[in-house]
Amino acid sequence: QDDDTLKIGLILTLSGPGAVLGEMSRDGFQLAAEEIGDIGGMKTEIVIADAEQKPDIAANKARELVERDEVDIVVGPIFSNILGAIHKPVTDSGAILISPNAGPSVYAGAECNPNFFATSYQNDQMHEVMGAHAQEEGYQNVFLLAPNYQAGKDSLAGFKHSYDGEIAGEIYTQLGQLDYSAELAQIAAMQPDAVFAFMPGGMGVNLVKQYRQAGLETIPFLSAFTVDESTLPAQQDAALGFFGGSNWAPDLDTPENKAFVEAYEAKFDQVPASYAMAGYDTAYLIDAALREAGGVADKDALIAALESAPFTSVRGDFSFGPNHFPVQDFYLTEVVKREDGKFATSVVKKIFDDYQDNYVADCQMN
Amino acid sequence: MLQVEALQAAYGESQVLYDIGLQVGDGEFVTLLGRNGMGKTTTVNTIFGLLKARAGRVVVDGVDLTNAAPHRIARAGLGLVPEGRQVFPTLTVRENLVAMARPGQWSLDRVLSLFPRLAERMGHMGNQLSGGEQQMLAIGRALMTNPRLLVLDEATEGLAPLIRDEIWACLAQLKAVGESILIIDKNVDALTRIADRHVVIEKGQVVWTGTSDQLRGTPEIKERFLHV
Amino acid sequence: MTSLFLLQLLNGVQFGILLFLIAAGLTLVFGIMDFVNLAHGVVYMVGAYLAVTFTSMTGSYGLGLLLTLPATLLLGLALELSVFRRLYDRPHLDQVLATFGLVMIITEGVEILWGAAPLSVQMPEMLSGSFPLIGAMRYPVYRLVIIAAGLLTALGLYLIISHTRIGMRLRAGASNRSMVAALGVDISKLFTVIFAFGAMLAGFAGAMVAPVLTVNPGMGEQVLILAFVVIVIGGIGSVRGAFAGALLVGLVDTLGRSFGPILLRAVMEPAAAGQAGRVLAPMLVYILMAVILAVRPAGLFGAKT
Amino acid sequence: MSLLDIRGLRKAYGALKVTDDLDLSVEEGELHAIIGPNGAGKSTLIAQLSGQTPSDAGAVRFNGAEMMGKPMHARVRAGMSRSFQITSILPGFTALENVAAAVQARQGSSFRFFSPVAGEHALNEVALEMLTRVGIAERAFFRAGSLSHGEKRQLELAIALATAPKLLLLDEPLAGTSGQEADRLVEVMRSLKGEITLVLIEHDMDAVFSLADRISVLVYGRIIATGTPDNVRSDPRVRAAYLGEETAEEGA
Amino acid sequence: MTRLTPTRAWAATILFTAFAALPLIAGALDDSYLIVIATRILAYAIAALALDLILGYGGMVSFGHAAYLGIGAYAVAILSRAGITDLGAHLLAAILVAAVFALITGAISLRTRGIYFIMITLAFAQMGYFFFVSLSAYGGDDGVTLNARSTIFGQPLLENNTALYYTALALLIGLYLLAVAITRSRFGRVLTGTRENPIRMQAIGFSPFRYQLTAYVISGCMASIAGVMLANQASYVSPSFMDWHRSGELVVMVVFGGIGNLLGAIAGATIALLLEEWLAILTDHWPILFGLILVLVVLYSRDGLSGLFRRSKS
Ligand SMILES: Nc1ncnc2c1ncn2[C@@H]1O[C@H](COP(=O)(O)OP(=O)(O)OP(=O)(O)O)[C@@H](O)[C@H]1O
Ligand SMILES: Nc1ncnc2c1ncn2[C@@H]1O[C@H](COP(=O)(O)OP(=O)(O)OP(=O)(O)O)[C@@H](O)[C@H]1O
Ligand SMILES: [Mg+2]
Ligand SMILES: [Mg+2]
Repeated sequence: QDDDTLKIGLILTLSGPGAVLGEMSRDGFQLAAEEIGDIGGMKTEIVIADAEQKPDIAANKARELVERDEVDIVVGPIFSNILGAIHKPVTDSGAILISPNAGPSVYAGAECNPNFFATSYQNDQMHEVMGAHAQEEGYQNVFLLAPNYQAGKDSLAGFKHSYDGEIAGEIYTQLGQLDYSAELAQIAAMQPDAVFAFMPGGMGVNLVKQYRQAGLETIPFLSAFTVDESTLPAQQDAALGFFGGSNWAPDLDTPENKAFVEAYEAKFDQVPASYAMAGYDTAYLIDAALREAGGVADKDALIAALESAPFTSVRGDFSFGPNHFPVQDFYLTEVVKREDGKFATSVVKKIFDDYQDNYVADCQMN
Repeated sequence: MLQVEALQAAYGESQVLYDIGLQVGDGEFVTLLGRNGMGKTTTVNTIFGLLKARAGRVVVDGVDLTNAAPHRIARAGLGLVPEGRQVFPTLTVRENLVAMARPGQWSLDRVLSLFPRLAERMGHMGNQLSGGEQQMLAIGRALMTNPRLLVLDEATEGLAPLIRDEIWACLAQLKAVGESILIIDKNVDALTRIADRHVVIEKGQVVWTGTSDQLRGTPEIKERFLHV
Repeated sequence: MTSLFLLQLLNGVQFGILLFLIAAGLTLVFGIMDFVNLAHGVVYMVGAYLAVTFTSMTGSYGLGLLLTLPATLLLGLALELSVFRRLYDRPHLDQVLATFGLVMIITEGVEILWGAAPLSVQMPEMLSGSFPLIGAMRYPVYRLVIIAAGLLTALGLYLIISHTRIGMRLRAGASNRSMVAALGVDISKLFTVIFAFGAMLAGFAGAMVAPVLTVNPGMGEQVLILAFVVIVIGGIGSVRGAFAGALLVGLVDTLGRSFGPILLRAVMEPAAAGQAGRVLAPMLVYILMAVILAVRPAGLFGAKT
Repeated sequence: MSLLDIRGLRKAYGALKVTDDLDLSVEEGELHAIIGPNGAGKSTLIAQLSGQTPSDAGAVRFNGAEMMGKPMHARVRAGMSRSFQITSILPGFTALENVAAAVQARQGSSFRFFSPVAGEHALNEVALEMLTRVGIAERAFFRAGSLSHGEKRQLELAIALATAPKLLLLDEPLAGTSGQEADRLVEVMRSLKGEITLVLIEHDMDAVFSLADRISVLVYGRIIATGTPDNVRSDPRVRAAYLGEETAEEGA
Repeated sequence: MTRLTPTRAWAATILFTAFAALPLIAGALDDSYLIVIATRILAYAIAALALDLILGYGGMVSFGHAAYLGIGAYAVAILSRAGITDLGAHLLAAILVAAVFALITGAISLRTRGIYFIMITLAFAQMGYFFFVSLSAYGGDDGVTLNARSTIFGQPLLENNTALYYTALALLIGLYLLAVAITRSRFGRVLTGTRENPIRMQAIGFSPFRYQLTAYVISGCMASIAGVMLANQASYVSPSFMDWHRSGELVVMVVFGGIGNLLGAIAGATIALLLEEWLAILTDHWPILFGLILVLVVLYSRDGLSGLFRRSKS
């Protein structure tokens, strides 16, 4: 393997219902890669693999990337269960794995790994933001809603982590549920101070539309991964005024962000979501770290360079904690209709400053 | 009415019909005789386009319908009472009768008066009938399409003697009003009484044809090819 | 509590009718014509996507819906002429394999044409209102429209299948095509037309749900199994059965979700009840199907064999 | 005591009483024919006796043991076998395999997983013998589904015979067989007389009258007459309900 | 019934020899990843073989066979976590649990036939799926990463990819021979007869239920072995192993290869997975090509790939 070419493997979900997230992440990464040119000053080859949202297939593709294509760095995936499947094969091979989205607690804590980085967040944090917000607003009574799977359970746990008030009700819906009238009826009957929902993808579209149609919009709708730029084109007006928690929004006021959002919108004719942002940031992080470490030959040096996060994130403040998860700011965002008629999330206020996840103490990096 | 010339047919690799030629004139009553497995049903299936002819011709009223779609052949005036009844199991008796009916002298009432038994079973599903009742239904169903040539393949199988006699009487009546009939049946004696002509096949070939009188007069034909 | 129960009952019925609407085309093709059509879901999806496109082209949902119908009819026709007509006489498993292939082709095609992002269609002003039901809960007018569409479809299908000669010929053809042909009916043409009609029903369902549900590349597959469950619970070959099956699934699912945990809490510890409820809820539909089939191996209205 | 003793047997489909409080005894070794109009309930009776159709009420004693409630396969194993009016074979098997399967059912366990069955000569020999007996030995290696209708009827009988029953219930074995084959099957049945007990349902009166020791006439689910062929033939009720004048004379 | 015709014996020999030689080829090409894919193929081939035994010979179309993959996989995960790492123990546990699950669900499912059987087996598999999704102790739907593969006599022999591959191959060949023997045995004849005409089988004195249930249990056990291999291959276990797509894919593999022809099932699994790999290299839109191939194979062959093979010979 030549020392002067850099091989990066992207493994993202590019087909099936979750494909839009993977595509945004890929587009963000590639946008940055084009802007940079030779990443880390090296001839760069990017191999893209579709994780298909099937963990065992993803595990094989990840092995294909590290064993056959011999990539130095793997970027991916979107979904936590896929990360579980590819984490071991990639890190065992000595390659570096950078997650632009999934950030499950195990890898932030007990099973943290020198070769693994997350540029996104630790999964619980987005929910904690909303919990803290609910707490700040003084809501006494919040109704919780999430799909019945691991990420759903984590999300409600995350919310409760920073919210001390009453829980009016806690419902786990089915994965891929179509009709939410039963849940909405319960909410209407209980009249909680607010609703917190974690409903990624199509489920969020269904819920938000039906929430609005049921006339419940007077009850504040707090959420994570439920109203963002990946679902807003489908939710449109129905989501106006709904709240989300995030580490970023397209109108976050940094010069780098402005440039990124403009370039992305120009190129892809859509408003980027945080997936695109994290893909974009990841490319710049890799670039900067490689330049500092002087290539990929010395993995330890590269890891050390990555740890110092020697780049300027579009998010502004950004550094890595000892567990290789970011320390960053989190915001309350709200869905707005921009002047050009497009829908986007917009920063309302900062909730956490330089916030670190709760698992870092469990991490014994060796 | 129907003219079949040098018909050949096969199931996959194995050829069954080698040389079948027969004619049924207007108002004529013809039988197709032969032992088990000699190709009688195959001949009927090939005439109806249910099996592809390898060679030969099937002509109905002067129109060449060899290998035409089965529904076209049926619409040319042929009605089939197939071997093994083949009533529609998921249709009621009434539905079996009316689903494919075409207008003509045979109406539902007339068929039911021929087979009163069916009238008692109108709401039954096809597969909830006794064997004989299914056979009646199959005959009734064919009559309801008001064919000009009725083809009966073992149509009296499993019918009680009394009913069988009624069928013979009915066929004789049909013939009287100018209907053509092609029949395969094992009751050769009864058939010689009402049929005009007989065609005997053996191993896919026509080996003898003649009138009822000729058949009665040549016991060796019966002995050799039919063994009755 | 009682009013909530009644409301949930209504929600269950409404969800059931929605399910029937989605399953209607499959009832025709799979239930009546006895063709295992896994591609039903993707045709439904194409219907939804076409409704989005036509609506944005014409600016009117009504027009979009009207255009979707002939378009999906044509799609059905194309599929029938190119693939399906050669599979009627084949074993069910061959049909499974071929339609599985079509699902892959069409799903990928939709992603190429429309992208992976979820889309949506604005429902017409006229139908977007809602009226108060109890408390702050309002009932959307459009839900009533869906209920009406589902009921009309059910009634229409039932009449066609059970009370017309077309229905009889279809049922006859499903069990013995060549006999139907030998009795003088052009069964191929009939199957072609009805198949296309079934595709149109699927497209209609897709277009109808587009304003309430997300339109994305996974939507077809999501409902496919449910549609089969509904038909099988009801008993294959029976429109009445499919309707009953749909209502039952809708009710059990909705009531189970909302009152199951309450019932469980009556018999066990709250924590355990919560846990059990979470395990059982997603299984409900399947438990329902397994129980029904264990007791009535041919579904609720199916012919016993 | 009779080999088969039926008391008060009933079966109704809705309001339709197909078997209506039926009593019947079949003596060991006799050939007992059951005739009657179409839809009288003959096949249903066989289905009830064989356990295919559950009965509503009644008792069926066979060879001293009560059969009611026993599943089909248990009755076959007890020695009561049947043929079907509407041909029921294993279409994908060869004719020989069809019969060999039946032989296998009564010889040794079928929970054997390892040794190839095709090589079990004992099974095949008996099977071939049965095929020869009914006259389709030359079709032994043809797929049963591809046999002609009449040949399938012959196979049907061979399969039933191969289960080596004490009592054989035959539902229109001659239907669909023509001339020569019918004669042959009649001979087979004649040769079985004395060997096993036979219950024969047939609409072929020539065969019935030449074979039967006793005949029962079943009409609307009830036996209206039982007796010797001559008695039955001359019974005016039977003529009216079933035979018709002509056939009755023909059979004479 | 299966007849081990000379051509079939040859085809089997060629196929298995090719499999046996694969690591050499991979070595020559310096492409160790080949072995990784091939191991996965072998695992699926075992599952497809198991399914064909009941589907092709017993006429029981199980749309829930992925459940047994899942059972096998979780046997590895759960035992490993408990400190039991022996392959034999994993296999034994998988087979026992699969047998119990098959016995219970099979006994209920066999009350139905045809499409109803398809759907009720699906129902049971989905229950299994959702059970594991709710099993937070084992990661719910996130699954569990295996830290090490199963051991043999306490030795981590399977950590070597080639060793794992040959283990899977040996299992496949063994199970294939077993399946061939079963289909040709007395039991196999009754099973096939039951598929052909259950009423007729009862009328000659067989109780179809007992034979079908036995076959169903055997098949479930075989499929659970595939699950054990798959877990080792992926070093990861999650409920997605048993989701209904997986069951559907197994049916597709068997039908694609040609049903009632055990070799066809193996070939079907192999070719389907290879096509997926290969087409994905050609284009991002590979599902279109793959779907097209499936449709064409159905339209032009009555018996899957085996049919095509036979036709090209004659
Ligand atoms: N579907 C089939 N596939 C292969 N061979 C067949 C098929 N059907 C019939 N045959 C063969 O074709 C020959 C003629 O069969 P056919 O049914 O025409 O006989 P038939 O004269 O009607 O006899 P029968 O009086 O028994 O009904 C027989 O040898 C039979 O085995
Ligand atoms: N599953 C069923 N449901 C309703 N009615 C049935 C069912 N099976 C049979 N019957 C009715 O029971 C009656 C007796 O039928 P069965 O088959 O016993 O008559 P059969 O005496 O054998 O007549 P055949 O001589 O015509 O064969 C028939 O009228 C039939 O319509
Ligand atoms: Mg014939
Ligand atoms: Mg009968």
